[in-house]
Amino acid sequence: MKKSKVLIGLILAVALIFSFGVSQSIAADTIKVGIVLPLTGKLAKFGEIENKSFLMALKEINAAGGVNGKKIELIIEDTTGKPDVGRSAIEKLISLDKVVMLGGGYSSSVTWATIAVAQQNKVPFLVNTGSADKITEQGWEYIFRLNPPVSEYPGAFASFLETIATDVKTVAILHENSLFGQSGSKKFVKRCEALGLEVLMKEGYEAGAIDFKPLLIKVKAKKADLVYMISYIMDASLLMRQSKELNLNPKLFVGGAAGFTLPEFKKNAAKASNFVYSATLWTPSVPYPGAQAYYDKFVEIYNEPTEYHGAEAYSAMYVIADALKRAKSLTRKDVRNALASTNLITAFGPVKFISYDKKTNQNKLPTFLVQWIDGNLETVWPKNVATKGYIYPIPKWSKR
Amino acid sequence: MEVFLQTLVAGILKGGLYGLIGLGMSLIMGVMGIINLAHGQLMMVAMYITFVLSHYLGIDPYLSLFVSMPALFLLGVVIQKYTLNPLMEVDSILPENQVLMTVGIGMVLTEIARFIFTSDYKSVRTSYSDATFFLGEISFSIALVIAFFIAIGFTLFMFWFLLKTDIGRSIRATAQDKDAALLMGVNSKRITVITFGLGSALVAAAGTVLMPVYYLFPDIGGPFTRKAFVITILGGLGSTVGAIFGGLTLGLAEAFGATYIGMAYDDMIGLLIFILVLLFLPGGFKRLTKI
Amino acid sequence: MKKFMPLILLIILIIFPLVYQNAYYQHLMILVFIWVAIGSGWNMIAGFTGQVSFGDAAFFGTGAYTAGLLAHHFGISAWWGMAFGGIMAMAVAFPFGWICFRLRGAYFALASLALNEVCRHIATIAEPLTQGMVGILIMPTFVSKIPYYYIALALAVVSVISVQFIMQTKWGYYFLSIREDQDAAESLGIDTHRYKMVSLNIAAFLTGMAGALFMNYMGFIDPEVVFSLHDISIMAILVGIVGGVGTIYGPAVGAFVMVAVHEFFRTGFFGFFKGLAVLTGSDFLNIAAKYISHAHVLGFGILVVLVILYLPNGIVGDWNKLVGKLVPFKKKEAAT
Amino acid sequence: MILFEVKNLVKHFGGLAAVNNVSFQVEKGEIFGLIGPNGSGKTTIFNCISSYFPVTGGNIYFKDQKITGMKTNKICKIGIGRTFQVVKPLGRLSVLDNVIAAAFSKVQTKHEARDVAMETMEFCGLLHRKDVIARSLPIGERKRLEITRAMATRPELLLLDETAAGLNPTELEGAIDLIKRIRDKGITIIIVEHIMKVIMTISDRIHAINFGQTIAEGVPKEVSNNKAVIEAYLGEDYAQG
Repeated sequence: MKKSKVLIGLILAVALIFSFGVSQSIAADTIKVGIVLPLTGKLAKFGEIENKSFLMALKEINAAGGVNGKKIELIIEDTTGKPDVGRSAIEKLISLDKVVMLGGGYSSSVTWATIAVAQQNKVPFLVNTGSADKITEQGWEYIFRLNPPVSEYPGAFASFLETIATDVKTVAILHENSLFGQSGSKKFVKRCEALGLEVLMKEGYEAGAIDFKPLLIKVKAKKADLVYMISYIMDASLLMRQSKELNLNPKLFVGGAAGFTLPEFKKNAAKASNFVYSATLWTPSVPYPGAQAYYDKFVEIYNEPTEYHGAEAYSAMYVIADALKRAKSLTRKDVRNALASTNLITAFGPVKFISYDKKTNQNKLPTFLVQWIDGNLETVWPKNVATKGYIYPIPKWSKR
Repeated sequence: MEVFLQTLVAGILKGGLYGLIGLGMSLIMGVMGIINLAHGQLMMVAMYITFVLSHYLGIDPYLSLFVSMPALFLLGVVIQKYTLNPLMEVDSILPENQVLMTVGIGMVLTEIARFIFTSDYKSVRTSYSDATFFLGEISFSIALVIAFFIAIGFTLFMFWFLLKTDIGRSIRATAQDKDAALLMGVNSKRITVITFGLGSALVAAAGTVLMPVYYLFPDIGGPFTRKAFVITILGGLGSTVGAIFGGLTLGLAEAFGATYIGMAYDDMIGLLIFILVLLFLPGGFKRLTKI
Repeated sequence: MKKFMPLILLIILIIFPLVYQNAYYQHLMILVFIWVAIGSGWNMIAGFTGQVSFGDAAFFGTGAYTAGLLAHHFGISAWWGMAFGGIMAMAVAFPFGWICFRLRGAYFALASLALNEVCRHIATIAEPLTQGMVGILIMPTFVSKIPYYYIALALAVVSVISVQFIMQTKWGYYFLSIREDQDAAESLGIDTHRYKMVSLNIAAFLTGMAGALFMNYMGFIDPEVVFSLHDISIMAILVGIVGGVGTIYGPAVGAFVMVAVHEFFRTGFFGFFKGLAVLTGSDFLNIAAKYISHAHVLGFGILVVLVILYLPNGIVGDWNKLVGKLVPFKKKEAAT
Repeated sequence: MILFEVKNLVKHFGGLAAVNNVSFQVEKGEIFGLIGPNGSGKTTIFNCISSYFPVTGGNIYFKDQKITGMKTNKICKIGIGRTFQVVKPLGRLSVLDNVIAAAFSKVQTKHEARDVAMETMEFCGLLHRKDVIARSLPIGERKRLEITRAMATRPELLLLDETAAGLNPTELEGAIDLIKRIRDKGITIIIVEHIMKVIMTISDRIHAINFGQTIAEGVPKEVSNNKAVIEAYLGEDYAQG
């Protein structure tokens, strides 16, 4: 008796789920696009910025008449920042919501896990943030990427090293043990080798450490000219603060994107953030039409600052709309073909999916080098877009 | 040499703080025989209290000890009284129900924090946050030095408290033998409630003094819970002196491990020490010191 | 009736994907089946043998990585991982159990938690072997969900049946004796250390197989996914206790409930509230929908607290108690 | 024939000697009583025999084989069964399952184990309670379950630890009867008991200890008249008077 009741309960519950599923289809005459983002969990902060940017762009597009008279409907699913949950979300979007294309992804690991499903089901997926190189190295024809891969992040910085900071000979690389940190640091080692720099140490750490001093003492003892760090906001702040405490004085402190360009970094590292360089993909001051406008509008609507993730999402929405507009029909295949022939200028830069090296359907964009100068994040390299002159070498802590 | 000394200093300063974190756990484990897997989360709550006081009312973190500790004491009392004690009467197959309950409580606390404060990082900036002084070439973070001495102070206070006060003696009696303590007229339920409160207050102190040098987000508790139980096992259940030695050992092991093996092994070193101690020195340092 | 219920349910589950061809629900059911296997394993060591493990992810991850690494390094089909994954998980469980079963109760729980974390760190740091946090991606063998569905169903059925079978044998009696009283068990001639090992290894094998299947199905793993303390180890415990500690069908019920609850919260009850908000145009409902989806882990936490307080033996174990409390609901259920 | 022997057994807890140099021999087929006031070390001797903790000194022999330090479960396997003073039923299992678990120590299949269990329960008079959950049994039957379980392991030597304590007069009669019937099956018994009536009526020989040391040994009559024993139990005044 006992077991049978359990089983009846089970069956009823199954029935309940289906009834929910069915009641869910409240579709009108819209074009459905699925977006996966981390809206809860550890990455929610950036997921939220992207979410808002997507919605902002969507509103603009639909207000301007949508796509060939039809409105776009975004179905945004939460991945909680976890690949397996992301996979559940993408399955739902593809088979339940029957979206015509996909976007978002945010972190590399979630993106990585979800694009495989998209490719297998032949649903076009526009990646806008996931930066692991291999995402576009699989030869998957349904996967497109708007942002440059992590190996190209320090592009501008490399040219800075070649032309300005020529006396930098030795490098210490510190990175968090995340996908971004581990793959970014490996690529940077290769780049250093190509530039003829000696890598004295490369060490990972588990995000969330209280005390980086043991690590920094080693850097100090090895007297590296350049300290290159791939860290998230708070680790980045602690690294800089403790470098100051230890009186660690390399010629250059450089962050490999991630946490070093965010306002929180400045707030937390305070004085220790001054003169720190960072590679970045985008700042409001980049020379693309609409970049500054996007930033201003975002601040106006949401009353909070945005950053490059938001610009990526905002531009991705325009790329999506553009592809849908040009697609011969609203089938996944035609949308894919339309996406492949994209040639659009967005707030994040020109978008054109090309193949080079091992990569396919990859948008190639220049990167920038920024520096915190007296509390402002200034673009300092390449020279033609610089908002302020670079300060090199970084002054010693004792002389500030 | 500089590397060695600086590592030593880093290890000792961090170790003092760890000792304070472990002290509360040690009391709770000693008296109730359960592992409190919400320990780090309680610390997180205290850190948010400190953050709120500092951010909205401009109260110095060290002053907010006077708020965060009583608040966490109350929270601990409520948790023990309304969620853990009732379990003593619930019949269940798993004896570890109380431990599982603390896991649930930890999740609830974390998520409530996320609800209120979102996942954003928060921190408290003070004038002394990154102030340092130098002895020779070796740098000392002032905030960590203060934290270290506060930790030592609390340890000494707890030592005195357990040895000399009635409640302290009851706690020790309960820790040694619950049934015997009951026979001698100790109200063991009341003692468990007080102990959980004290343990929470102590970890609140740790969280508060850490705030000026660290940062805060809802998921911060987990790693500290892990550190706390490693320290407790190292030091021996219910042992105040053991907790401080356990904390120092872990702090030093982590620091030297980070310097001479690699920062990535930071956490693993602690866990390996933990397993080794469980196996080869069950009872921890308490067995060596007998206090 | 009672005797045939599992059989009827099995038949329903077998025809389900043929009748209802929706990849999303098939996906959810596959997750349920994987959790049935993990839950059964956990229930073996914790529910039946009384040794609560907080480190199931260690076995799950080992299984998953075995499958992934075979495919990644040797180009062997990851399906071999189904066999080797279980064995490798046992290879982790064996020395661990041998050393740590000297510890009793809560100490063993702590040690298993430590094992979980150590495994995760190793997988993160040993980049040349495991790719670190970059993770391992393999292309799933099948596009359709149906093969996975049946493989996962088979794994779930095998787990439940093997647990049921084992519990009828000498081993089963010995496990229960150890759970009830270790001293008494020893005095009855039971080598408690050895049989705890047996139980742990069975659990590890089932969990490892589930891990290997997860790798094959998901196509992607990284250390934080498969060695996750919260998402695997604690979830395994939840599946066990929500369903019913020390019951044969408990993990099956628990797996179903937990996956359903998880998905309910994640999607805001499948967009139910959002849909309502759109239909009624109510801002309040919109905000409520947002909060509900944000509160899914909170919901989990509260569920744990409530289950431990009021249903300490889970849905199956405390079924009569549960029904007693919900009498009006029960009548309605009978009517439908 | 000597079945079992304890030689110079010593057990210290911390600095305290709980058992100090106790020696005795048990003949096959006899009921051997072990008496002494509270805390005199009787249960400690049992725990040393079944190896719940290591002995500090001395040796234990069973069938001329040294069993000192052998694992507890092994000791059961070679044929020494025991009961606990504080009963340890497998609480959530039925009486039948309790006994089946024990029966598995000598047989392998469930079928055989069940047969052994049923047989043993019948012998011990617990068959009518077979489907009851063990922890809901009253104390008298719990004590009986202890014996039944020990018997199901098919021992040659049975250690009974205060099996009569807490029983009412009828149950007491039953217990005495059961112990005798077990002896009649050819099983040697060492019994620790507080109730003099029980031990005096059923024991063939009695060994008395106090403060962990032997004070007397002999047939019941001798021991009950022994001055040291009376002193130990009733105090010095009584002995002199």
